[in-house]
Amino acid sequence: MAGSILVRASSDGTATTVQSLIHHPMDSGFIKDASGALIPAHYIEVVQFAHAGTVVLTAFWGPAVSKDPFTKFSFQGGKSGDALTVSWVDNLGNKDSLSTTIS
Amino acid sequence: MRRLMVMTAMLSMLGTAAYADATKTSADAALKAADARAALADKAGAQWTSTVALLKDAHKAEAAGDFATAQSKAMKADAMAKLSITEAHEQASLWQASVIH
Amino acid sequence: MRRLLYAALGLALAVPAWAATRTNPAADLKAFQSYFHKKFPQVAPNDFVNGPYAMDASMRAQWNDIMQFPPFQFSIDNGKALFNAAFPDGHHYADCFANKGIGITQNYPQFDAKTGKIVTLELAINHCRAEHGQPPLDMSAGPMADIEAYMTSTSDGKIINVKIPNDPRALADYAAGEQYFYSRRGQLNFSCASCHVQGAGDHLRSDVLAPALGMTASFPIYRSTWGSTGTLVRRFIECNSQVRAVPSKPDSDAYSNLAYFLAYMNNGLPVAGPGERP
Amino acid sequence: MSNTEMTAEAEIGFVLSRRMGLTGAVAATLAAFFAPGFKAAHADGAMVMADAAAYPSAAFAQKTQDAAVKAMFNMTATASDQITLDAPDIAENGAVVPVSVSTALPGVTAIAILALGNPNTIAAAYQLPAGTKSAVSSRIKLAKTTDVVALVQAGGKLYSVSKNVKVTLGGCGG
Repeated sequence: MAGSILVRASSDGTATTVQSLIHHPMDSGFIKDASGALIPAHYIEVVQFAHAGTVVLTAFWGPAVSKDPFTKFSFQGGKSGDALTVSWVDNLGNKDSLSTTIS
Repeated sequence: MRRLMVMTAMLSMLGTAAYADATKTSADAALKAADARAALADKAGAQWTSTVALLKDAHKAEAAGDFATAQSKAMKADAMAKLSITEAHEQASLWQASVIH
Repeated sequence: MRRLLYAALGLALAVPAWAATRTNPAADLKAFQSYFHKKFPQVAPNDFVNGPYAMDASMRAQWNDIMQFPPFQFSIDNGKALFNAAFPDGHHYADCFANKGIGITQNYPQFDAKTGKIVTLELAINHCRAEHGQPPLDMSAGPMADIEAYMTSTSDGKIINVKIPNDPRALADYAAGEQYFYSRRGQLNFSCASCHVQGAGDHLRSDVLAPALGMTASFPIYRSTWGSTGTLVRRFIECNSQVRAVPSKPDSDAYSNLAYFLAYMNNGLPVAGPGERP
Repeated sequence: MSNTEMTAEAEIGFVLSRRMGLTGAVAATLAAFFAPGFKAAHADGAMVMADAAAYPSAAFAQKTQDAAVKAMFNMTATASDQITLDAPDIAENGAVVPVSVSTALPGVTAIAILALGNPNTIAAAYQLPAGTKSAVSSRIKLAKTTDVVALVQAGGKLYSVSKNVKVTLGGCGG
């Protein structure tokens, strides 16, 4: 699942705004495929955003979060060039993480 | 055009008609006619998905030995294919009426 | 010799019997655009490329939210990687296109004077693949939509400029597209125009029917009902199915001609793709 | 509610306020000690990894608002006008409904989004460490027209606000 995370983090000097999009089907387990068989539930359970090693947001998701989930939040501090890490793990144990720098 | 819509509506009701006295021979004949008409509709680029679905059902019923259903669905498919061809023929000139001028 | 023949045919076109009665793209374009401008006086002309979002404030607000980080971004990124990857023979997609494929989608579809056929961007991409020994891509979604998303992103904002050369075959292709657009089909007896001209702006359940003007400017689109990015061909196939007509083949002349007609009707509008739709 | 009254369900689901900050700290420590590869890759410090063990699965399995709130927070919510729940009146598509929750309440530690008409009530829950602004935007699925509820845990108390979102089937809007 490499390359599943897109993230933009920008600092205005005092606070950092983070927007992220994660490529994931987020199958609810209630939808049938073309042949009528239920598509098994497959969704991200935990997402963590960390600024320079400190967690700034932990998200717990159920299957009701939309496909290719979007998240936006902001935190105090963070300056241009700081590291921002996003990592997720889904209900099947798949995981991915991405480290980027704040712009 | 309105005539076409009315006919389509009537057709939906016709679909429930049962052919209790259908035999393999009569069902086969109905299927053959419907297949041929559907091929014509295909050729005219005028096929309806509903015709295709009905034909598929008809063939399935035929294979299962349910000749009454096979015949009824084949006849409906045949009528729909006919309508779709009529639609295409009508539209060959009628389309110009809705062009923005 | 051929030139002479074309000149002769061109002359024939000038004869009112055929040309003036119907096929007059420039006049069609004017009538088409002014119809929508009159029907939706509140919509700024360039806003038509935003389809239903130009018609409904609440939808627009939700769209603005979504566009902060558009769901087609993955397609663009993937498409860029695909576009820049070399074929086994060392060539690239860029070698097949004017300006290396950057900022050119506003000029598609194009009329190919060699074959007399319309080449949509999807067909051009597959032609390029064939030239370099690669099998064609599915024209409706997946890698094709991704490559197109990337190419279109480099053309965002450029003014659509689809040309109909003075060639009877080009005019015939255009006319065939026009006929397809206005012809009713399927068990529901709907034409493209039923929904997107006469019905444009109306609600179908909660959805607002997009006006035909500007429609192709935002393709490829990420439709949340699809959950992925798809091409114009994918939408054609979907529309046909919705009126219960068996769709044409993705690479058919019918669809290329339809795309040609529709894109020509958008001349003068900016490219606004890739786009996002409900 | 006293500790002895805490149900097994609540313990499995865990109380967000108690675990606040702990998850990240534990994960960071683990990453630092057991995954030197990550550390090497990120000179600024340990890479924090999402921790599946922290997932409140019992809370997410609940089918009613009361049970879900109890499993997730082990407390009851009171309505508050201090929370802004930004969701459309009519969702253009039930599969993608933008929802934003923000509040001026001080000491916010968690925000949760509930969709009462969905098969499982909780859609998403967020832990907010100190320093993170009390505003989160997400996109959720709604199975049908329903009340969407935003919960905010602040200063050890739980507050809620709800909004009805209409959902109609999508069709031919492209």
